[in-house]
Amino acid sequence: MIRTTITTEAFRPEAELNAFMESRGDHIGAIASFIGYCRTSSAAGTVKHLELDHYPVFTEREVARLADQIAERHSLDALLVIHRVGLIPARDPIVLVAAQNQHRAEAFAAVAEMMDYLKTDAPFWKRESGPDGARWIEPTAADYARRAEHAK
Amino acid sequence: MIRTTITTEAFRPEAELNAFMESRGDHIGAIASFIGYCRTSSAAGTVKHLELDHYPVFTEREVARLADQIAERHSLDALLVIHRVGLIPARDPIVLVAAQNQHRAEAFAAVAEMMDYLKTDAPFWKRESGPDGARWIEPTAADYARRAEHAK
Amino acid sequence: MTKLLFFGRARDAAGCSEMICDLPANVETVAELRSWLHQRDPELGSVLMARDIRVAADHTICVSEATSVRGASEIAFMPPMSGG
Amino acid sequence: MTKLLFFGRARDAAGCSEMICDLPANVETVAELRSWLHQRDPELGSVLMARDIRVAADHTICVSEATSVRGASEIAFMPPMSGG
Repeated sequence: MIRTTITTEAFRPEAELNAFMESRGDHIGAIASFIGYCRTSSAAGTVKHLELDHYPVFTEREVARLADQIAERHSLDALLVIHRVGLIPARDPIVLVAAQNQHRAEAFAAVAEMMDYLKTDAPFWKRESGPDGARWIEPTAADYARRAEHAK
Repeated sequence: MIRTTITTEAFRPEAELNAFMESRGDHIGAIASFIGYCRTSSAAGTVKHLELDHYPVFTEREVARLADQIAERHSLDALLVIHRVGLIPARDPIVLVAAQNQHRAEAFAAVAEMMDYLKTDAPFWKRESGPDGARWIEPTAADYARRAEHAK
Repeated sequence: MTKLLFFGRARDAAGCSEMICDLPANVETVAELRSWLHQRDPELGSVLMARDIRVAADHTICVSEATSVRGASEIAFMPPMSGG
Repeated sequence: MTKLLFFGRARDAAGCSEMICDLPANVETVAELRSWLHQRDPELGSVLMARDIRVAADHTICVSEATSVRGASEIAFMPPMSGG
């Protein structure tokens, strides 16, 4: 099962992961997961909050399309993607990705690839606000390099 | 903080992960994790349970040593490794690995490497029991190949 | 009438997230749309001329500057994306 | 007295997980230990002769067949390890 959610609401990765674990079939040997949090500081200094813009309908469709591609490429039994948008206070979770497969290699690869796609290919725009104002965060060269390693 | 536990008791990865998430510092941007389960079937057929042998004291020391190496190599803020031993019924969790870092790449790499080490370098011996009897599971060529990719 | 949408730093430059315009008949391609906006508002236009700001017409990313945007009801200006 | 420990398929071959032995004076190295066990019990010995079964003396893995096990109080026979 593939589930992708774009939400302006705070979410609890613990609860989501628990449900994802519970839902697994008997043949599942591996669950890999990743949680991304809003840090309280970045290269640019203190962060009070992030603001994540998205393009309603288009963003949902693109994230679902990327998730389908990755689930198929890695023969996943289940893939969960939750991405928060809007105003995100420091320390809050931003994104959760989790994958189920019989074997670990596919589960790991799927989660890492989904994150790499989200960083560079999914229609989100991220602005960091601190005491010195706000600035847009765009992908780094390292983000693009990691993304380029995956098959199209 | 690095915590490694070898236990004959069943454990709840949900609860362990929750506590691990709660414990994170404000600068943590990434938590990657992996859970390995005892599958109800394998290449050899139906699995009733696994039996994991370990070498008391030596196994604990080796797992702690590998965890230290990986935490240092990837500048982790925290690394959690829980590995069950003894008789493990099908569907039960066997292993949980989770890592915290400011950034995702290091967290992912640490969890994947720790799992690769556990598969080939940590003193565990695994026997699968099904209706046709029991057989020892030793690392596959793919396991050794993945292991070889990591720096010593 | 065409709705223009601005995201990320394009939104800052536009000072708004959307704008309803009547595109003139001679605006056919992505390149022409950028030029037209640049004439109307040099400050916004100079941001939107950057090729790293991609254009999507009715939810489809325009593959080149020569792609037609004619007849689109919604055109989005999208700087480099970054989620996660 | 030396305690020998057997893991994985070495345990199956030994039929027990540990054994207390008096190693004779001429058993000095890993290779000599394997040979001695092979003489005593050809079935167990033939399993333990396999080089993919590593030997640890007092919690230290013996790096070669020529490594001394003399004086060790605990010697473990460890087939390829596999956790996770």
